[in-house]
Amino acid sequence: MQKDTPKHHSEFTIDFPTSPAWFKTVRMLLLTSATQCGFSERTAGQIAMAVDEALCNIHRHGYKGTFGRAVLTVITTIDPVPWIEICIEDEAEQIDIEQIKSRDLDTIRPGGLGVHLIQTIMDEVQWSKRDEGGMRVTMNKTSVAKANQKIAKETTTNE
Amino acid sequence: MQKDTPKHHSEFTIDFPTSPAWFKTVRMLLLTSATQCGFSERTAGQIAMAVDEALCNIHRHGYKGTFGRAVLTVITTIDPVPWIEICIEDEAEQIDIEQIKSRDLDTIRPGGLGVHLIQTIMDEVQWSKRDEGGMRVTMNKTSVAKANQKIAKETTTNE
Amino acid sequence: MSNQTLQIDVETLGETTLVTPLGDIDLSKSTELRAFLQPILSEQPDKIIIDLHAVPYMDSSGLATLIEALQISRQHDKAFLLCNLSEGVQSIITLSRLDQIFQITDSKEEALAA
Amino acid sequence: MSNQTLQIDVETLGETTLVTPLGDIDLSKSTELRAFLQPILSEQPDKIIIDLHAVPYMDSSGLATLIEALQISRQHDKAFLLCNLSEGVQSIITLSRLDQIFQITDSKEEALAA
Ligand SMILES: Nc1ncnc2c1ncn2[C@@H]1O[C@H](COP(=O)(O)OP(=O)(O)O)[C@@H](O)[C@H]1O
Ligand SMILES: Nc1ncnc2c1ncn2[C@@H]1O[C@H](COP(=O)(O)OP(=O)(O)O)[C@@H](O)[C@H]1O
Repeated sequence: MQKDTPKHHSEFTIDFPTSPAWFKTVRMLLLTSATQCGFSERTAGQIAMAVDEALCNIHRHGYKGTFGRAVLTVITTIDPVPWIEICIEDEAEQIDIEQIKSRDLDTIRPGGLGVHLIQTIMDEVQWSKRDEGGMRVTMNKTSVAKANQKIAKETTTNE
Repeated sequence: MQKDTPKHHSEFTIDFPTSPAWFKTVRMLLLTSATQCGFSERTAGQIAMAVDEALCNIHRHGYKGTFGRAVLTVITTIDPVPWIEICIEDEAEQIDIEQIKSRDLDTIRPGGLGVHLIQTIMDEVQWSKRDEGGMRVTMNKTSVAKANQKIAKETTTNE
Repeated sequence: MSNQTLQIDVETLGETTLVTPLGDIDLSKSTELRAFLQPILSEQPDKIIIDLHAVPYMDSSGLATLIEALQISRQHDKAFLLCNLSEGVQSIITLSRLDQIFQITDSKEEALAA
Repeated sequence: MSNQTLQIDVETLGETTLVTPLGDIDLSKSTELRAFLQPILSEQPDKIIIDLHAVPYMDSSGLATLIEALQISRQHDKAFLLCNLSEGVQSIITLSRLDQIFQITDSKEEALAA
């Protein structure tokens, strides 16, 4: 642990090209900020994966594989528990939010897993059209929320 | 090489905590952008090292090891040759520019190598006080400038 | 670095082809893996084993490539196995509930014997 | 990851102590290396060898730690060698013109024989 960083609040923004050559670096950014605010390495790796999948989709579906940019903002806090909020804004073609959906996992076929992964990993995910043009996806996760919900459910079931 | 990224111009900005836990990630950012604009892996590694040394100094001397922030802006172009410009702005205590100098390398003692490394690696480096408070360091490098100067010198000497 | 090509080792052991990719398989690499697997799939060996110990990270485009290879192997009535999953790959396979679909073994030896 | 501690292997071969740090030695790790070397320097073995094959990156704070260890070894009239430099470490040592100051060998064997 670094004794020099107050853990209560941290924020960074990066404006970068949505090229696959950048995605590994962006995953490292997420790994660093998520572990710094107290998520386990395993969970931090999954948060990085969710952001990676969102960026892949912006690159492939939003910008159709051509050159584009994204602005990624990450806000973390540790009070009262590790919490991360991520926002990615692009200038890609706007699409209807209903079109962003994961496929039925029971059929074996390639593709259509990204949205499922993002939704499974994060506590909340929301896509929207930006007034200025382009799309925005915001997502957040705490280190306990889903676990608590699960425990709550199991407790209810067992009673 | 990624066929989706136009190589002529690229730019990114990141606002992040100047904590040593972040420096490896920042080195990866520099490695990615410098190799993307055509620098060799070796040179890109040295550019990342120069930025790392500048951040270490901001953390240790500027913010005296306490929590601080930096805004890093990196602009690259490949036209006519790979070129990178880096700017780091902080909100740390202002110091006189003459105090930022490398030590005499002939004495064997720890410390005082960072500024030497930055100046050796980059083509141009400049520290300044920001009007808004804090310091700014800008540095740039092309893939040929120093080599050309050297060749020019050698040619003159040999004639 | 991200603009290097994906290194892939391949070994033929009787009727089995063992494929060992080295490094992250993300959007910048999955098409390379796909192109690499295509001729192997065409040869129709009895068994294809993908050893994933040296793949720290895989994204859904990498998974898609593996699912496609599994489909083709099934069409040919041949075996397609994954072994030696790293923690990162285990994570994405569990999260996408593909652990029921792929035949997965802990070691290369188990995959060869399976 | 950056908030893990630096892993360092140490081996005693007669009067020689061989130290092998594993991973980047930057500002977040150099104080750990310093703390690790201190008791070894106090023991005053005839020779200390730092094997750097597993250190891809070192910054000037890492170099400062090595220079300090070299100074202490010299005060004790003991040998202090670096071997197996990775490309990244070779790069910073050349750029800071320390290749003339440190005794550097290509391999561990050469360092042991030196
Ligand atoms: N950023 C985006 N812009 C436009 N469409 C998107 C975006 N993200 C997701 N989608 C839509 O959602 C669908 C499901 O995405 P995903 O689950 O990642 O699978 P895949 O990308 O393999 O199709 C995509 O096929 C696409 O139609
Ligand atoms: N960002 C900075 N803010 C204040 N002082 C600085 C900064 N960067 C460098 N310096 C000054 O320049 C000197 C030389 O720096 P450097 O060569 O990196 O060696 P070291 O940091 O080991 O002293 C430092 O001791 C410090 O006084």
